Amino acid sequence: MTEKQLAKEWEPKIVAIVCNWCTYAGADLAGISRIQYPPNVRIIRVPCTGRINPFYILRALQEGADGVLVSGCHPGECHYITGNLTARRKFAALKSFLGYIGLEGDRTLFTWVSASEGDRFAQVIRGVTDAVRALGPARKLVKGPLKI
Amino acid sequence: MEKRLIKKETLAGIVGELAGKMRVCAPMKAEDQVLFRVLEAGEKPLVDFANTKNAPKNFLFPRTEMMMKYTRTGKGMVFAGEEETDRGQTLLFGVRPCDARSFTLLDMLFDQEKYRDPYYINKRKRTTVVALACVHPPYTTCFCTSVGGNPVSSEGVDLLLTDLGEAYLAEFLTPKGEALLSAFGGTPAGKGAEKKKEEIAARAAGEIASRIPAREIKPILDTHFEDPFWDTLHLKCLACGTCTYLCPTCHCFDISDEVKGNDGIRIRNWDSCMFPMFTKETSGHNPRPSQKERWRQRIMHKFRYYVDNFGAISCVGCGRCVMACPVNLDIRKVVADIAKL
Amino acid sequence: MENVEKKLREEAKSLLAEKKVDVVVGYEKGTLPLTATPCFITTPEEADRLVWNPFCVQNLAKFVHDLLGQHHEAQKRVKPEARRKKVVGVVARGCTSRSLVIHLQEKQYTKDEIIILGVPCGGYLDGKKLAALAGGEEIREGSLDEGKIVVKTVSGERQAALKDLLADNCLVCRFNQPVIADIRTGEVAPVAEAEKEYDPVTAFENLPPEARWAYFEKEMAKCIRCSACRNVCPSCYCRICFADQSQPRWVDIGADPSDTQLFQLMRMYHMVGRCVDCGSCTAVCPMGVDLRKFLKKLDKDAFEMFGHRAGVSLEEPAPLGAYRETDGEDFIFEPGKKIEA
Amino acid sequence: MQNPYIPIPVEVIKIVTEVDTKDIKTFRFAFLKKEDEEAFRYLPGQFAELSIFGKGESPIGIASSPTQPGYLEFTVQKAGVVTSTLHEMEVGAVMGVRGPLGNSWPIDYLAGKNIVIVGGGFAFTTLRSLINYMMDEKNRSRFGKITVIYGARNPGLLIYKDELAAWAKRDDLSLNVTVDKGDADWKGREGFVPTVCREVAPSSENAVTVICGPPIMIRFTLPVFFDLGFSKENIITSLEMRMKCGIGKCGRCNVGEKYVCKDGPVFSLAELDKLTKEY
Repeated sequence: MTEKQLAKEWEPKIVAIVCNWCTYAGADLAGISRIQYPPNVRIIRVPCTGRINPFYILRALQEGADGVLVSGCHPGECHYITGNLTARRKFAALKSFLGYIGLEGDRTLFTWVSASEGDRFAQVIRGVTDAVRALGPARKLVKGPLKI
Repeated sequence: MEKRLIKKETLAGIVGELAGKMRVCAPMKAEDQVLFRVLEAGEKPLVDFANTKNAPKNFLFPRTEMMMKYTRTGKGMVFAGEEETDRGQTLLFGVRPCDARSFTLLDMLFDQEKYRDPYYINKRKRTTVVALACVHPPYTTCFCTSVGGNPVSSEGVDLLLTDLGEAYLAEFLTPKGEALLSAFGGTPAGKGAEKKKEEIAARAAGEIASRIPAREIKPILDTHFEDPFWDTLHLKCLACGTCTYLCPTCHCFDISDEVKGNDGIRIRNWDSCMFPMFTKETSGHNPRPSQKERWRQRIMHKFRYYVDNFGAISCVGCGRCVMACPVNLDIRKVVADIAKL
Repeated sequence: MENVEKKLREEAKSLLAEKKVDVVVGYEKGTLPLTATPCFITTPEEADRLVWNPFCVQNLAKFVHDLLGQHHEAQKRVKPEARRKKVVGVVARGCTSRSLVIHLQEKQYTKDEIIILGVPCGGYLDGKKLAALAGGEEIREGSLDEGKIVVKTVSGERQAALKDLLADNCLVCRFNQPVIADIRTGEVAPVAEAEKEYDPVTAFENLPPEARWAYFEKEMAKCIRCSACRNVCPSCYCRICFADQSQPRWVDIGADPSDTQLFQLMRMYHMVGRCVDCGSCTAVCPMGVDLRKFLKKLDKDAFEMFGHRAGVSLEEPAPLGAYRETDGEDFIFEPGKKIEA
Repeated sequence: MQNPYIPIPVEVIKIVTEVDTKDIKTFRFAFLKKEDEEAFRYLPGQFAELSIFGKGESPIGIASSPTQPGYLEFTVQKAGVVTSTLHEMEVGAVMGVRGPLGNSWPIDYLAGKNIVIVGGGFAFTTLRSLINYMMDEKNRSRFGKITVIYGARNPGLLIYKDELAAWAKRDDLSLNVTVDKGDADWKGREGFVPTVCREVAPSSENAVTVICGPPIMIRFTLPVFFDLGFSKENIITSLEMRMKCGIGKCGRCNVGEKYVCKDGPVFSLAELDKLTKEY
């Protein structure tokens, strides 16, 4: 297969790390409501965005994710009161730092989706998939084939 | 043994030419450092330099080296093959005599009768060492003469080049060296050249500024395993691996696995006795629990155990660790202090 | 500076004589020209070894943390009634004092376990700039006299003004005096050009993303994973670093560049609001990786995003351990909104 | 050149959970290739690197005896990455074994002597190999009286329970099993291993003791054997150290100039006395 064909058939792989209480429920709602969204997202459920070690995001990129989405409760609505507020700082600094070393901004995305926002969840996934698709396959921080 | 004279200005060109025919590793400028690297065809190596920042052991015992491959099947991972060792001949140009000596020290360990290390030995067999003798010791921190070497030592060398002024005296010491005769060309060297080399050798040895009692401390180490000396020696040590990673004779390694998809490899990476994790057992117990024991291990290994096992000090006196230690924990001073115990 | 050094020795001497401290962590003359090295003084007589000059590079707070951490561990194995307090005296300039503040904020030890011998600081000599002055040759002798550095190498003598050889972080340092001190030993040192602190970061930010990535990739490719940067850093004190953990293994140590990139990225990211820009990591790196280029960005972000300067106030916790409801949200993805890199 | 780093492929054919806490299992492996089985010649006391691809290697003492052909057994406690993965494996899984490595219990030296075997807890594995080796009908006559003292913290932590029961019935072996603390069903002996050694008081006459167990047990057992008149040459033990290569190259397991992996793990106390105290 030529590179061109490969690129044509390429579909973005996106890892979404979402909190149990809001975004995961939001994704559920989107499902129950039969709202269509692209199948490019693999969801990992965590108790709270505050629990996410930023290394998860980097490792996902290293392992070949074309984009990583983190989503939790809207500020002020965290099940653990302030988990997402500390997370917000962590991710703000992380995103800025990754941008600084030259990683494309749309590779790492952060947002809030509440349990009642099934519609918004689908919208976010559509938006994220489009954004990552526009960037093409990830090249930076990606682990190459096993060789010395 | 064939001895030739090679015009000084032609040397870099000869090596550059060889780079088109085989894998040639040589000292090259890299930003503000001099490092060994593989030459592109026609690329001329440095011939006028002190010594490289990194030791050439990297070409026989790389920082990371593949040992074997495997693949995942329904039943688990299965062995898929050894590392392919045949990568053709390598010419290692511009090695200093101290670094060349390190190869003979590494041979003792990796080429032991009972367990021979195929990765090292295969690379060693395929590598021809072309050394540049030190007409003047490159650094004031050099102490090769204290550990059994000298500035024009030919141990571990296949072709030794000594700068006589207008020409290099080229001594083709081994069959591997002699294989380079036609490539290096030159004119037969006479007695005069040999005499000049001897003079240079004597002068260079005399110019070595650092002299340490490295050979004298073995009996002291034999009896001073428990000594208050070790209690404070290590205090400023950062437990980084700079000294061991730059050392031409340090050979400790770790084995680990890496997997991607259905493929996996087993690799070995440099490790360092300076790292806390080096000896930490799964249970959490660590027989060398603090930097004290780790420093003692480093000194004991180089100046006592290696002597016990192989009859040689595992140090070639290149001075890299002296210059690169971030906290100036100077091995020359440590050895001198031990001699006073 | 001479008066500072004299006063420092006197103060250290009396602290040790009066048994107010168990040890004073300071600097002494190194074994190489124009160097100083950390030292541990335990008796009044030894206090005369202490020096204070622009060759004092490393941030000594790291050693304070090590000493007290080990002491706390050892005390756990002692019966409660036999436990004793250890007091560490430390020679601290601005950045060192800020690291001590971070340790105190992060409850690594208490204020009564340290006595801070504050010294004014006009910056330290940058190893790379010094090497450049010497034309890459070994510095065989060196001197500092009236703000002038003179170095002697094999090919002759070269000189430069000290201020032209200071480390980049010192040139823009706003903390020429320690932020906290129990004893102050000197007058205010000249203030550097602090307003230019973030200029190189801004300049880098203005490069195209691909150029930034290329630079990051190039710098990380130099790293040999010796861990000197991590181990010298006063803010890096995790008992087991993520990079050393095996369950889970966060990052491999093999040949793939992404592993080293991730290791460095993550280590640096842990410095958000905790990096005091002491420059130790950059100074100790044996391969000359430009770590500061990246760390300074985190410093800038901590200040611009969260209004935090590392180690300035005992009350204010590190920014990633806190939050404000009004923290910025520009980075939050909204479908249809474009985010710039 | 034979590559000593390449593991031999084996298949898990049997798994026995040894203890109540379920964190110690005995794995039986069969060689996938007949020629590997023939080449794998070992003696009790040797170890091998269990090699799980993708995870790494772990040095484990061989628990089976060379007198039991056709398979290899290893008793493994779940602890690190490799052993945890191994514990999740099922019969039929393929993995690697690299060895045999290290020296062995000094069989020739033991021959013709009375043997006292002292084991504590899970460190009984290579002692079990030795017992089975000596008890084999072809070998039994080569050794004198065999006394075994084996202890664990509680009855649930005793390993090889079936074999212990079988040995108890033999009259050519004196078996003393003890637990630190028994439970309602325990009818055997209670007491620490050093105490039991003192009670059993084996004669030092033409005798060698082979001791393997946790450091604390060894520390308190040694004085008992000194009191019984055992010389340091006749007290033999096995050391443990973190290992990687297993062949004296990677540099971490040395005690003095000796490498535990290559020159050990079996040393007599007399030999250990000559080494630096770093274990």
